[in-house]
Parts: sequence; C-alpha cells; structure tokens
Amino acid sequence: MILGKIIGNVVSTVTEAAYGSRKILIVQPISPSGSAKGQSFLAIDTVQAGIGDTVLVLEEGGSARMILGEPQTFTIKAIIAGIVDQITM
Amino acid sequence: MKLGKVTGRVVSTVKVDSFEGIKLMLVQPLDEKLVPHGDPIVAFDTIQAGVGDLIYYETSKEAGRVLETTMNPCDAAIVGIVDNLEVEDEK
Amino acid sequence: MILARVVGTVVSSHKASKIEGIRFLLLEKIDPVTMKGKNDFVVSMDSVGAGTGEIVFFVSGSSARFTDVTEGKPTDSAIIAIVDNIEKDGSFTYQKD
Amino acid sequence: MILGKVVGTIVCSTIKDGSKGSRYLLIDKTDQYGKKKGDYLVALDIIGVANDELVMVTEGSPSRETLQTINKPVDALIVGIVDLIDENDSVIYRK
Repeated sequence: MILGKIIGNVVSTVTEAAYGSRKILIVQPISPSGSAKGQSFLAIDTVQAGIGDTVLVLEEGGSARMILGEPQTFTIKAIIAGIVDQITM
Repeated sequence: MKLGKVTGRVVSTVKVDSFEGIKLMLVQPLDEKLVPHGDPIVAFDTIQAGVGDLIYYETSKEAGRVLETTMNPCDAAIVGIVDNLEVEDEK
Repeated sequence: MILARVVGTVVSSHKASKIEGIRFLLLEKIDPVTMKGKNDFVVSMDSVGAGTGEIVFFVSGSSARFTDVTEGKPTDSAIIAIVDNIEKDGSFTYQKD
Repeated sequence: MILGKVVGTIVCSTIKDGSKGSRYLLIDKTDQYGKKKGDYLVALDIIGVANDELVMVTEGSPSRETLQTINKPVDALIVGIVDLIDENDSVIYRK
C-alpha cells in the first residue's frame, strides 16, 4: 500500500458497466513527510475520503476486488482503503 | 487508473486472436492538470469513447478484464469517460 | 525483455532462505546499436549459466518467476537467454565469438 | 500497448523460455507518427512480423495471457501489426 493525498475528483457517467456510481478520486503519491512524489493516478473511493485527505491506497487488483466484493471480471487496480489520521516516524 | 485523452484510432488487421473485433484507440496520457505526460499508448475501448474525449484508463493485467475472455494480452483499456474534473488549487 | 551485458557476479552470504543456491549476476543495460553500456545496472537471477562479458536478455516483473530456476522464487528479474547475434536493419551489430 | 518498429532480430542458442523456436525481435520504440526514439527492447513475436513494420507491444504480465505464452518468462509481446493510425480525423500513419 502507498500513502497518497487526494487532490481532485472525477465525475463520469459513461463507464465500464460495473463501475456504476462509484466515486473516483485523483491521488497524488506522497512521502511520509507529505511531499509529492511521482505521477498522480485515479482510484476508487471506499472510505468517503475528500480533497486534501491523506489516504492509504491499495494498488493490487485482486485485493481491490476483494474489498469491493466484486468478481474476478471486474476491471480495477487501485482503491482507497483508508484515511490516515497520523503518521509517526 | 490514469487520465488520458483519446487522440485517434489505431487499425490493425494482423493481430493476436483475442484482439479480434476490439476497438483500439490512441490515448495521450495526461496529468491531473491535463498536461500531456509521455508518449501516446494504444488502449482497448469497450465503452465507445470518441476522439477528443477525456477518459481514464486502466493499465497492466487488470486492463484485460474488460473482455469476457480470460486469456487476453491487453495492458491498457479505457474504462470511463470523464464528465467533470475538479482539482484542488495550488497553495 | 531488455538487452544487457554481464559485468559481474553478486555474492550475498546473508539472504532470504528461498533464494539460496541461486546465482545472481550484475547486468549493465546496453544500447543494441552501439553495444555501449548505458550505466544502468540491474541484479538478475541467472537461469542459463551466463558468464562475464556475455550479452544476454532478461525478463522483468512477475514473468521472471516462470523459468526452471526461478519458479516459485521471490524475484523480479531473470536472465532467460544468452545472445549469439543481434541483427539490425540487415547487418549484425553483435556476433558472439 | 506501446508502439514500436521492428528493426532487427535476436538469435540465441542458449535460451530457457520453455519453448522451442521462439522468435525474438529487436523493437525500437516510436511515437504515434512512427518516428523512432532510439530506445530498444526485445519482444516475442507470435503473429509473424516483418522488418520495419510498426507494431503494438504489450508489456508486463499481460504478455503471458495467450495460449502460446502462458506460464512462460515473457514480459514483452508483439500483439498486432498497425495498418493505420488517425489522429484528430487525419491519417498520420499508413502501412
């Protein structure tokens, strides 16, 4: 899993059938100190995260499908699995 | 998933069997500010995206799952068309 | 798959038990036209018995686990072939002695 | 899939890919106009591609998702020969 910050959201009506009304957010990967690193990507939200939140993102299709309770045929790789309250180092 | 823009179509007659009948689109990857990022890629389209559409696509093995056939060497597929995009302002 | 030259061996006495007994080689990626090194290195599991100086190509990612030697092993890079010659646009850029 | 041009072949006598007679080609990555970038990779050919053709290459684990490559150590596979690319309604590449 990686740490990321929500920097935006995406509204989409025409999607893969199974996506339905799921919320899609733009995630910027960050370092534990909060600085941006690497390219932003999109992920499906499962925890009601909002813009500005620091989140835990799971980037593995099998696990993502497990969390969403979707069958093997569901096209997904990244989901937001938790909102981070605090990071101590 | 990543953001991209459909910039064109790709036509191929000689291809692996599992690609038969699939629409292939040329997609320019974009970052969240819609600035082009890297070279265009070829992606599957099963949702009837058109040239000029802002879309998001899935990469790697998960992309092949847009088709019902399980064996499918596809590493990029368009999964949705973006209607509206909201990005946090730079602080 | 990416072309590379074997530039050395990596020896590790303290490693995960699952990868004991496997030979690790240090590879430098090359430009197949000039055959010069790109100063970009990778450590790869050897499944073909490659020696220093030889040109090989390696597989990255989960596909690296699909050789006899690396099956079931935690690896993300495996050498699968020793190159005899590279032909580009009708002429050889590399021929093994 | 990325675009690339076939520029050569790789011949190997010592190979451990679990199959016989595989054909490995040298691919130079290109942009959408077919302009070569000088960035090379080796890809497996299962469809029969000729020199200088513009092809699509699948990278990573999806390369194993064909009957010929299942459970084989392959991370780059040529999946199609490009006949035509049009961008913003004008043809930018034709075989």
